[in-house]
Amino acid sequence: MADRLLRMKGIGKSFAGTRVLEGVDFDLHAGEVHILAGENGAGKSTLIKILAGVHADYEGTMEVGGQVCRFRSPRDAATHGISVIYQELSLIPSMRVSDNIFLGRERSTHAGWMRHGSQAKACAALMARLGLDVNPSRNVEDYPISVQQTIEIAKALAFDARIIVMDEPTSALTKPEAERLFAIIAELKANGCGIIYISHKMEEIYRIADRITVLRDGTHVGTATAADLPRAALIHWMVGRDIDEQFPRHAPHLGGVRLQVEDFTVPDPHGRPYPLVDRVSLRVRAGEILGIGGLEGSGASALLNGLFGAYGRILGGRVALDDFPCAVRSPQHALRHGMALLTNDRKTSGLVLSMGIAENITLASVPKYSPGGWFNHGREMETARRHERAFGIRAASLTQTVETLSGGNQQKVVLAKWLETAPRVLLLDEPTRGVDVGAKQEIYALMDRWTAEGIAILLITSEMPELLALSDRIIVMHRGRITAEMSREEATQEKVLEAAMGQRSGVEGVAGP
Amino acid sequence: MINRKTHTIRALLALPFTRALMALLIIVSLGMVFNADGAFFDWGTHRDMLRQVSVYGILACGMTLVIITGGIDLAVGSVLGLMAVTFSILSIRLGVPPAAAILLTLLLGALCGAVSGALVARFRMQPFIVTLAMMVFARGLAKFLSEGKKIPNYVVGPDGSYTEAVPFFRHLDTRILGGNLAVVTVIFFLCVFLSWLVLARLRPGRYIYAIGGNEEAARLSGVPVGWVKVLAYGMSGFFAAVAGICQAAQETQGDPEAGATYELTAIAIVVIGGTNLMGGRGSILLTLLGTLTIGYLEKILSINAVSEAGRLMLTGGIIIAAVLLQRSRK
Amino acid sequence: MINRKTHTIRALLALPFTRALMALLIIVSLGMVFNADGAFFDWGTHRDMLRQVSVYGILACGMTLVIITGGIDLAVGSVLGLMAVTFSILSIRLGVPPAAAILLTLLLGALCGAVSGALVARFRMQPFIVTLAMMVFARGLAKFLSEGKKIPNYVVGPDGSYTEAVPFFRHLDTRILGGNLAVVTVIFFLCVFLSWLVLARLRPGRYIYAIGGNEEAARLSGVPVGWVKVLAYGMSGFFAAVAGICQAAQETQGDPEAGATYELTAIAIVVIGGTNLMGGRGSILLTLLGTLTIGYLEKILSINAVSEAGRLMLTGGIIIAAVLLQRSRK
Amino acid sequence: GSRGGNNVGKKDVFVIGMSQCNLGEPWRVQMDEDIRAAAAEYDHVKVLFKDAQNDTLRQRGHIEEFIRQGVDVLIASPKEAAPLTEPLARAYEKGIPVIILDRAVLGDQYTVFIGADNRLIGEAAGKWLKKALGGKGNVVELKGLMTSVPGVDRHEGFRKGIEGSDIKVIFEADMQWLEPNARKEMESALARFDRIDAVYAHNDPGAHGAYLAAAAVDRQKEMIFVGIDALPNEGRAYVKQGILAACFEYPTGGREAIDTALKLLNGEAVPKKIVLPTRVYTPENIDRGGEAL
Ligand SMILES: Nc1ncnc2c1ncn2[C@@H]1O[C@H](COP(=O)(O)OP(=O)(O)OP(=O)(O)O)[C@@H](O)[C@H]1O
Ligand SMILES: Nc1ncnc2c1ncn2[C@@H]1O[C@H](COP(=O)(O)OP(=O)(O)OP(=O)(O)O)[C@@H](O)[C@H]1O
Ligand SMILES: [Mg+2]
Ligand SMILES: [Mg+2]
Repeated sequence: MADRLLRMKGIGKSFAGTRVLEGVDFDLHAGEVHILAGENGAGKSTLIKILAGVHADYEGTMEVGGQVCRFRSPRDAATHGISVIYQELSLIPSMRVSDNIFLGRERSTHAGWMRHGSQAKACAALMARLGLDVNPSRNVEDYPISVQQTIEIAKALAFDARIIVMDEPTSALTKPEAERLFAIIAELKANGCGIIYISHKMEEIYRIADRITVLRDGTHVGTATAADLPRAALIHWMVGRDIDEQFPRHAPHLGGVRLQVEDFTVPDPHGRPYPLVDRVSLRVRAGEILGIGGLEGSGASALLNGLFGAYGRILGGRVALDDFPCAVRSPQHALRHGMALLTNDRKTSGLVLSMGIAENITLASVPKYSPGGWFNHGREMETARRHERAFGIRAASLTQTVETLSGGNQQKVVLAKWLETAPRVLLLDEPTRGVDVGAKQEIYALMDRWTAEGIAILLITSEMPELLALSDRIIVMHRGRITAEMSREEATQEKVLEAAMGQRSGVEGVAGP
Repeated sequence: MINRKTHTIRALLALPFTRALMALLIIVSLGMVFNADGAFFDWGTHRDMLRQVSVYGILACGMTLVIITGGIDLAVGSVLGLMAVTFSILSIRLGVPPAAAILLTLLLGALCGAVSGALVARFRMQPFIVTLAMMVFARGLAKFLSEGKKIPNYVVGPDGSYTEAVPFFRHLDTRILGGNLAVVTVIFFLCVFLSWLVLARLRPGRYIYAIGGNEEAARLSGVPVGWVKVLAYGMSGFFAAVAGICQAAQETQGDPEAGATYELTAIAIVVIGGTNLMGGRGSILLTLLGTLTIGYLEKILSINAVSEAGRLMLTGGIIIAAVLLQRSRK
Repeated sequence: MINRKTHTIRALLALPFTRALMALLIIVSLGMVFNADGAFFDWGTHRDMLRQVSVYGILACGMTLVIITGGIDLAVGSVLGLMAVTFSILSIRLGVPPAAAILLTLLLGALCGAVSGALVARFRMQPFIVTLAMMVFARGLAKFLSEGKKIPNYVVGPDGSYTEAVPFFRHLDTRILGGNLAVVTVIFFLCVFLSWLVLARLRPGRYIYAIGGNEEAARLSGVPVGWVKVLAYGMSGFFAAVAGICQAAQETQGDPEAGATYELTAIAIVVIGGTNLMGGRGSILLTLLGTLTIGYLEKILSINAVSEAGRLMLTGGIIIAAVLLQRSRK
Repeated sequence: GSRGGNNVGKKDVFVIGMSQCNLGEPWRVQMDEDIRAAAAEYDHVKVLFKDAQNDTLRQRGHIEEFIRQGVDVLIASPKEAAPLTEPLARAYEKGIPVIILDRAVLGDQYTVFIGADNRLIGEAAGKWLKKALGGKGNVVELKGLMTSVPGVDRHEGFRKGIEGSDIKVIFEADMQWLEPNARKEMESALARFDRIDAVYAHNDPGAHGAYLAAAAVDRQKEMIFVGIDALPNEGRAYVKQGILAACFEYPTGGREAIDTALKLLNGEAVPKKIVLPTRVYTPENIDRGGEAL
């Protein structure tokens, strides 16, 4: 075919003796979105890193634009018109947005003299085209993760690439932001670009897919057009068995009020006069899942972090656990009161990547395994084995460092860690971020089981179906305040979105800032 | 089958421990080649090497703890000097009984370290600069207390005769097992054992690794980050005090200049062992191997009477070679 | 309105530059109080302070580049010594014309740095240990080349009289602007300017910040990480060579021991300025302020003839105080 | 304060500036001590001490400060000859009496030089050892820093002293003036050689370190130990304890410096160069206060 942009044939790759890819074929046409799907650890990211020149030692051949290529560096790949949005953010937090956008492709004179002004202008234009409210001369770290993710997307689009790879670009995006991305993708398609898209979100896949290729355990399972591959078949290809894909939420056995929060406030850490969380009040009952909806900057994450004492002593409001007032001072203190927080970024705040699986699982309950200070390694291993079985963690051994695990398995390790603390209140911030269908299903089942055991759960998720199906009750936040509260039955996607944009309904309003 | 075997050997070779051992073995075989007319094959040479390297090794134990938390302690050399002076003043000048003087000195050493740790933890200051300041300060204090002079272990009698003031100094600088092992070496091994207990068998060890691996994750998992840092630096100060007492005993005096630049040797030992300066990884066994490597390196250069210039150039080259062997995959 | 104003002032106070300036101002006001019978108000004092701190400042320029990449260069002091010796041998012993000797020395200095950089980049070795090895090696080489002796800038005539060998040494160690500014201070300012160009105005500067901020991300963005590291360490070696030539000129000799422990002062300058040792943040202006802070600190202690013990203790205390002011939010 | 003024005689307080190159060595601490003690005997003398921390340029800065401050007399124990010649000459030209202690500077732009001769002392040690060993034997030489002038002089003087005898230097190493290093190097020498007759160390702590090494393997009786400096609480104490067979005094000149400074202030004439006499201390003569060489 004349408009074949890319053809990869018989790609194989090993890391220090472990085979990660074996004989994978993949191709991409102009003007199509080609989905790359598969379980966590199937080798999707590895395949595109080969394409991007990150891994230069691989087997097999690669043709770009009909021409055989072998990239030695990301720069090499970029000059061949390949642009990548990596799964792990590849921005420099301490640098300006414009510097990030142009990193590696600076606008400068031949002598290397930087043209900062020109970069800032071009960056502002790009941001405007993508409808982003971002100041090119601010540092990337000044923006929340979701905005950073859109900056990363902007970075990939800043140059006229023919092949654009997106490795889970929406994992940190909220619904409207994702919609904006899909619009961009449509535009790119129309311009004749080819897009390789990796995602674990089924809705998304079927929304944009032209063709789908599935990898399992590093091998090529098959390629088909989206129309020829119904959802159930895709899942079967991915996990090798059928999965009953639904949200297993049993009728909740609601107990008494477990967590009561009144007028909870988290001030802005930089001293600006707009609090991140502004006088929020809520209650969660034992066995209940309270979903929190909201867009980027809604303050939902700050609410959970604040409740858990991650910002130190509570500065505004009252918190009661099982009717006992509880002035949390630190995560340590919160843990002692039976709270647990799964943060939304497992790599930076969830796991100690250099430690083993067992060590991570027991990290939040170390005192339990070291009575009198002496560590009981046997008991630790026993516990780890128990969780390995319960969560279906796939690993060579329990002493393996977690940095070598795939995303889904890492997430299960974090969940196991928090469950091991036997919490009364579980604060979950994006528990299924970057997790494959199979693992997601397992996590849903686990959440259901935990509520049956009487744990109260506060759940933040940007995946709307997840929020609607799992929550017994939903509150929606906007700029630090609750703008809506609805029961499971009342909730619809539209209602949640409306409230997330700031329209109030059914809640006592307080005058805006 | 064959494949599997090479694979196992490969995995073994990738272990930090194996690599550190290889570096040591290479140095030892250098010693066998350049044996200085057979002096290298004499047990006395090895015994002396062990004695000489013990003080560095003791410092390296504390340094290992601190480095695994992701920090660094540049003050150990100065604290060693300060504690050598303190111990000498206490026992020689003030006549405090040795046991009490030791206890007090160890406490004060731990306090010096804990102050660094507290500054690092409480104010989130960078360990490098905090301990650099402590290094300068402790040296100043040592000179202040000793008035810049050594505090020798003797008393001058009324008839002008010199007699040993505190026999304990001599007792510490002697040998056991039929003269085959210096007491300070035994103390070094005890320090290694103590560090091993803390790191591998006790609760704080787990916290030390967790903080070095990911401080934020550790904090959110309820690890008392501040206290653990105070503990790690405090232990580093404690070991520096142990080293200071050993140094004073071996020199038969408290020298306010003692220990200058020892911190660099201690760090080199830890790194040559294979413990990563980024924190979160490493072990005290690696440090033990690193201590022996540095000890043999110095000894071999010394028995061959290599010139100062040659010694420095060879040391630089060999450190690079040893670390090249060690370079981690990440 | 009032709120907005306090907010702006707060934001200003949170700027690293403002904090570094405050630290400097505090030191200067200390100087005004302890003015040593008015000596502090004499321009000569400030001129001499600037001259004395110039060599440290020049080293700190290179150190800033390396630290922003997330590394550290412990070798600068030794490379200074090696280059002081090299320059002296070239110009005094071998009679190479000053311009050519300078060029060669700068090249060799850059080469020393580049070797460290290459080891760090190519083998992913830890900068601390690579440059520690380079520090030991360069010192050894300096002693080897000079045979352990100073290379003085004079020739002894047949009548036993001393005559200057290379007048260039004297020219470099003189003053301009009516005797109000030392030439070495001008060279220091030029080095600051050069570093500023690289960091703030030229393409490699972006790469230096990017690598320090997130090396992996920089690599994925197509930054030639290896080359940039070689460049940063190479420039550090280059500046060490500049400092070595200045040092030789001021000492009127090439001393193989020159520059010992200067690396610690250079690092302290960079950190007191507010550049973070974690990399990715900082600027050369901060280093300029840090240089002045350290310069004034030393000068004030010196004109007040503070005793050695007191000087060390005060230095330690003041470093802590200055960095406390600086402590970044993250 | 007593700044400026040319008419020194009329002042009630004399300020003497003392620039010490380094206080890391006990000998130099002793020098400051001697100066302090001597100055304490005069009510109207005040000494400002500065320590250059072994840094030539810092010492130059001190001299500049003293000049600016207008001290009445400047005493300097320079780290280096060449680099400090110029700054000291400037003080001298400004009319400040300049007393150079211990290490010389180039030329003659100073008032007085006070110091002992390391080469002579080294030679004396060599000759003494030649006699003590009966003209032959195996000697270990533990050198001070060989980049420093005293180290080189004590080495070369010693070699001259033992010239023409059958004394062999079988092992030499640089111990950088430091006792722990001396002990290490001595241990290596002991491991290599079964018969060592004497140890010559460039300073007393070095000799003491060597003694400790030998004592640790019970070989201290096999050999004799000789050191240099003879500080009261080091070398002389070691001799007294029977550790050293001999130590050679390297006088600090601190007292002489103050005496000379007062003479200068009183307008008395002083010689341009004062070479300090040295003494040897042995167990036999130590109680008599040593013996002049
Ligand atoms: N640099 C590396 N070193 C060693 N192993 C690696 C490396 N990168 C990836 N792997 C391993 O290769 C396998 C495939 O990983 P990859 O990241 O390609 O999976 P993925 O399909 O992208 O998974 P996910 O959906 O979780 O992102 C995993 O088992 C992973 O542990
Ligand atoms: N006191 C504080 N100290 C440090 N950081 C803070 C503090 N308060 C808030 N933050 C940061 O601000 C963020 C607030 O995020 P917010 O609640 O607005 O996120 P969100 O709307 O849920 O978006 P996302 O899902 O992208 O995290 C937190 O993630 C936290 O990193
Ligand atoms: Mg992936
Ligand atoms: Mg969130």
